[in-house]
Amino acid sequence: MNWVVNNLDVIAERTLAHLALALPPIVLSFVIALPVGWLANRRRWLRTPLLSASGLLYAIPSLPLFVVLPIIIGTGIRDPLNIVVALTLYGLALMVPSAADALQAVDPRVEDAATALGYRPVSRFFAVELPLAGPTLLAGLRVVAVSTISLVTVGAVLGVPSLGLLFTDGFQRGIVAEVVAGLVVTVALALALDGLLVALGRVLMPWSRSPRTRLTDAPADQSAAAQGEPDAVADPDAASDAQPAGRRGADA
Amino acid sequence: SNSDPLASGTPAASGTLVVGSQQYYSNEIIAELYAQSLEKAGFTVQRQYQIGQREVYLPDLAAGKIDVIPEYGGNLLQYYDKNTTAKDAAAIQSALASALPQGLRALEHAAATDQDSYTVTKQFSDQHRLTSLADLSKVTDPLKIAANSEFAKRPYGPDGLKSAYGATVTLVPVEDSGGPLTVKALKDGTTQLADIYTADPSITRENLVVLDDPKHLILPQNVTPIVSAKVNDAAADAINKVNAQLSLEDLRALNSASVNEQKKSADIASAWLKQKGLA
Amino acid sequence: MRYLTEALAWIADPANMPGPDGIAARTGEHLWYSALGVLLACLVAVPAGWYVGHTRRGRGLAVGLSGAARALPTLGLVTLLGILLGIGLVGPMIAFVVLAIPSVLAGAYAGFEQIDPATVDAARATGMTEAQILTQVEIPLGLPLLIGGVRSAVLQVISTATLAAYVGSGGLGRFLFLGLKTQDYGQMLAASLLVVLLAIASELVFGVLQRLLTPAGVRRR
Amino acid sequence: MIELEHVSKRYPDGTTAVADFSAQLPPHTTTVFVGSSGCGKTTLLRMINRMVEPTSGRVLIDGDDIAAQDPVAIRRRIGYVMQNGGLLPHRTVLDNIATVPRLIGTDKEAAHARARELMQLVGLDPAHANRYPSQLSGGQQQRVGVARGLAADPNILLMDEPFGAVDPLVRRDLQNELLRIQSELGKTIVFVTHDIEEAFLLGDQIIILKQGGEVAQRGSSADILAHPADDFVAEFVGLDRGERVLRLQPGERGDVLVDAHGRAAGVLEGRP
Amino acid sequence: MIELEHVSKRYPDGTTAVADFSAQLPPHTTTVFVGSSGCGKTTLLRMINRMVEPTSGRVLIDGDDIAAQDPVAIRRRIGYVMQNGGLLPHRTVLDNIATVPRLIGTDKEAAHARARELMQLVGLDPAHANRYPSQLSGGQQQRVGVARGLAADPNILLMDEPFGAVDPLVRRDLQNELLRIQSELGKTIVFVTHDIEEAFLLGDQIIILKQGGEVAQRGSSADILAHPADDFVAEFVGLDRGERVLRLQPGERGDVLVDAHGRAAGVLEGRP
Ligand SMILES: Nc1ncnc2c1ncn2[C@@H]1O[C@H](COP(=O)(O)OP(=O)(O)OP(=O)(O)O)[C@@H](O)[C@H]1O
Ligand SMILES: Nc1ncnc2c1ncn2[C@@H]1O[C@H](COP(=O)(O)OP(=O)(O)OP(=O)(O)O)[C@@H](O)[C@H]1O
Ligand SMILES: [Mg+2]
Ligand SMILES: [Mg+2]
Repeated sequence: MNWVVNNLDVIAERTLAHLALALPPIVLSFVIALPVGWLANRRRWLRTPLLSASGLLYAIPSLPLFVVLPIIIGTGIRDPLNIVVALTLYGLALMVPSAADALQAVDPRVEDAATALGYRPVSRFFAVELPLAGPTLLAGLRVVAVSTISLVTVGAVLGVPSLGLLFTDGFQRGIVAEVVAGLVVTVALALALDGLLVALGRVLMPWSRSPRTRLTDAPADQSAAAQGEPDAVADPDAASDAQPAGRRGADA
Repeated sequence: SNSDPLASGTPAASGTLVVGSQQYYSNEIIAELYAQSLEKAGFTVQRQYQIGQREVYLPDLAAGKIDVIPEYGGNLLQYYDKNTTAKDAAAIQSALASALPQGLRALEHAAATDQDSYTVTKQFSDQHRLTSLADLSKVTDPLKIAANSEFAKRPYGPDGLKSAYGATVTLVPVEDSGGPLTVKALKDGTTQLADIYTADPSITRENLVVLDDPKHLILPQNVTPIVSAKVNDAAADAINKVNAQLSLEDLRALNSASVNEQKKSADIASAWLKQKGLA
Repeated sequence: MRYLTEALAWIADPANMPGPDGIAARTGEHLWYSALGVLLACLVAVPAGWYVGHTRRGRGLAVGLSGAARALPTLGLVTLLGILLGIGLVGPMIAFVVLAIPSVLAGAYAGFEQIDPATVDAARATGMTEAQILTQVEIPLGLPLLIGGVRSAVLQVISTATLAAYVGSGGLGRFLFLGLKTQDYGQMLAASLLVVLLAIASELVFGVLQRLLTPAGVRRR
Repeated sequence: MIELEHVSKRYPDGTTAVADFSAQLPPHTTTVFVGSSGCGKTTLLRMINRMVEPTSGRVLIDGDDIAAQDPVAIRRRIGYVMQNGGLLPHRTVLDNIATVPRLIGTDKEAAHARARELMQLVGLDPAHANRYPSQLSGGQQQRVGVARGLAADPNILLMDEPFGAVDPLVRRDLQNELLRIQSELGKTIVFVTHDIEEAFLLGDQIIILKQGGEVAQRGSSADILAHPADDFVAEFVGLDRGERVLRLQPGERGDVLVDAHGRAAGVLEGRP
Repeated sequence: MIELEHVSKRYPDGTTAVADFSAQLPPHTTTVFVGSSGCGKTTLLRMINRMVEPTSGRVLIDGDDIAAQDPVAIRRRIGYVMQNGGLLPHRTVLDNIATVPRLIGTDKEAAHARARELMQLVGLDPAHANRYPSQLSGGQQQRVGVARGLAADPNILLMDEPFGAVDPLVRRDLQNELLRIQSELGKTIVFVTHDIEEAFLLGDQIIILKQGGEVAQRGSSADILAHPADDFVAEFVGLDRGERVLRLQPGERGDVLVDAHGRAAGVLEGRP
């Protein structure tokens, strides 16, 4: 505990560096996944290869990726760009299937109605399909955000500053408080970002908080259980079936 | 971007010296000693600590993105020259001069070393009357050593030990470079030996015994600053002043302040410099 | 690309295959760690997920806990457990279990939640006891999603099981660390390739499994 | 005989679905609860097999208060048919129909034999026995639902908008089928619908409900049409806007009965 | 005037939804396509706004072949109302109604003003203007759908089972509302349903379809009831099983018209 009190400045500095590394991949994977997901739906034959490929990206252990990637893209190992590209790849692994599913799940009757009203394809995409895919896209983005925040720590092994340095340093010096602080702050950061995304979703998509449908009535022995749940946009996991959900932390 | 895949970062503004450190708290303290000493001498210093291992920072050093980094003579030499025959600190110092890539030079090494070792617990040492590697072959129990996995491939690893001292040990790889896991394995008796760096404060704290190496199997790892061409004589002088006073005991004390008292490298460094009259 | 050739050559080298340090043995260990981690996670998460799915109680808690677990960096967890528990398989195994729990848990309760409420309602109205509803309706109908959850847990654990080598256990991580520390990137890449191969294999196995365990009548296509 | 005595139901969220309802449902006849959405029909129906526990009041079957009985046992004794069949998607037609017999311990062979009998009774092609519900049309699924409700030969059959989701032609078929089955078996049927035409067709007794399960009128279809109790009923059955008030209109090609809107409703028997 | 000339539609998967269909839909009247599921009603309807391109044949509006016109422009000129409203769930009621005016460039304020007018026309509480569709009842959603279809003041309104998903009481309301609006506005309405009652109520011209868009009979409700073209039509409108063949039955409380099943269908005007 003492360590924490004496090193608040270090923690703050690491947290900022951590965010600086985490946010670009989160944004990038979202922005890239959208057109890719759209394409996967448009060109049926592309769907399976695209989705399985992104699934397999996920299976690459992160440490070797961090080391080998610079050889391919020509950056330095310690270059933030290297970390950003690697984390974007993992983000894509999660976000591409999520985007494809989200766009596919838009009620075809609504798309149909929009066409019948006289929307042209491009304006229909932006005015109707994209916003309607919003809640599912958000669910995917939340998983990406949480897993990216946690994955940034691996960069510490290569000396890229982040909260992960608290693990490596605390480990070498045997300071449990430092490692625990790293864990707690990382989780808190992830959850805070997640909360922020949820709030953003509420603001941008006010319609998505529609009343829940309920069972006509309650089974005798668990009456109130079915109703009155908090408006959880749903666990992101629950949305996708066989998707790797949320990769975390380091794996060497 | 850069054509050299292992280079990165942008060169610091001229007039500023970039001091780097390995991802190793002890190395960071030494770097901080240099940094404060340089600042005292009037230089502007930019600190880039905790930069991974050699494969990460040496390219940066060569590219001029780092100007000063504390290194360890033996291992550094082996990084550039796997087949080196240099055995003692002086030989290493002179071999380094030619082995280092253009633009880099090694300043005068310190007396302090921080090198691999075959270390045992006091109890084990007493029990088997062990003080030197030469005594190891007398121990009949099977011997295991906790060390990083690359220990297997080092000249002073199990194979080297076998040929120099005739003792057989098997490696239990623990990837924390002699850190708490390795120490714990040793104390728990999971292994009988451990490769713990000689400046590690746990040696004193846990009352461990570092086995002597009469045949110089293990390359000495004297603290050796590696600097770029931007380091002029005045700067080199400031660094040399630190190195001249840095003994093994000093280094252990510095490390102990970090590990046992959980002090920050900057505070540890300034206290030591003051104590040595360098502040 | 030079490293890739080196990696393939390393894998193909018959000398690297046999023995306790060989590819075969390390791959076996790797699989064993992964299987054990996911199995232990299932023992905890499946009943918990089924409980949440059946009673619709504690969903908020389950979502929150798995969110937090998902945010927990494995590197940090392994180092912490290392300091506390020392070397050996126990520390990393706990980390693998924590890693696997969120997916399995979500698979278990989402499997129940996606069942048409009318189906469960009808089962209850025809006179099934709660236990019968669970075993005859919810578990079989929830199975495909559960397997999906286990599938993604396995994928994650396989890629993370390399960490076992960090604290003195075996698995493909041994090649990875040795390659890293000795600048033998060919070997390191080879180890990664083997991990990816294992992941592909598990994907194939689970693809088939998911197909087999999806009750006839609710299969798509 | 089913008796509902001053039953009420307030759901945990505060909705009062049924305020104070009493009725006697005579055996071997069909009673239809009819009313618009949310008036409490389903709530009332489900009180009879204890899928809903009344907040107050009692439900008696053959004079016994069911609150004292094991709900599972009651449900096995009472057939239940719901919209979309509520079939188990992972079981074949045969297994779906055999559900209750299997639950009460009938051996598999006997249960299947019984299921086959019932398939015939409800007019299902025996070739469909091993299909899954998803491989059937909506109408066929409903037949399976009815067969399942009848499988354990219950005295009472509860039907909650069983034909609500099928298209009108098929719906008419199913209604006629039900009339035929009922004339054969003489069960005590409680039927819920919001379609007054369906209620008139199937109900021996019709109970028209307002919100909160309030009874607007009860009686046979003729009673209700001839003497609607109030404006609500008149509107509900379509008398208010003249839809039921027909007059003979001579047409080019013959006389037809038209309503107040001039819309043709039928022809009078005995006329061309 | 809308003319369909020998249109046919074969979908890419080989289904022939419509084989060879011709009809003239006179202006300012309501034409209803009625028939059971899958007979091609929707396909025919959607040919009129080029949501479906006929495989062969032509569709003319006011004498011009629409195949030569920009489909988007056509759709903006023709109102379209579908089941469940087809509302955009992420837009408020007002924005939903204002969709087409906004698409054709009306400024926001004017479009909203127009939308408010229409809310009144279709009987929507102005307080609901800023609600989202999911916050409305099914019946209210349909009203929004109708208002949206009318927003750009089109001459033609296509309605595809617009009232198929609402409960009977509400449905009857909506039907009457539509009759009222039509008497005010006199649009050319093409209406699709599979409910023959609804067809009789709303249609000036009724076209009864068999599978493949084959015309079984066309004419007014009275024509069809008095002289069903064949057994299919007789069955479809319910004449075969005596549901439309009524006789007077003296009851305790007065005479009612009953059908062949003895089910009450109405009372004869002028009698008690
Ligand atoms: N489990 C529940 N919790 C809270 N309110 C409920 C529950 N089930 C039903 N209700 C409410 O109770 C009232 C009556 O519901 P019920 O389902 O009995 O109506 P219904 O007549 O069957 O309607 P419908 O024709 O739509 O099926 C409605 O207002 C409904 O919203
Ligand atoms: N896009 C399509 N591709 C292939 N077949 C189609 C398509 N749309 C409709 N069909 C088929 O064409 C036939 C007519 O369909 P259509 O939707 O016009 O019928 P409908 O009369 O509107 O039916 P419903 O009452 O069910 O709406 C059906 O057999 C249907 O399955
Ligand atoms: Mg109901
Ligand atoms: Mg249709």
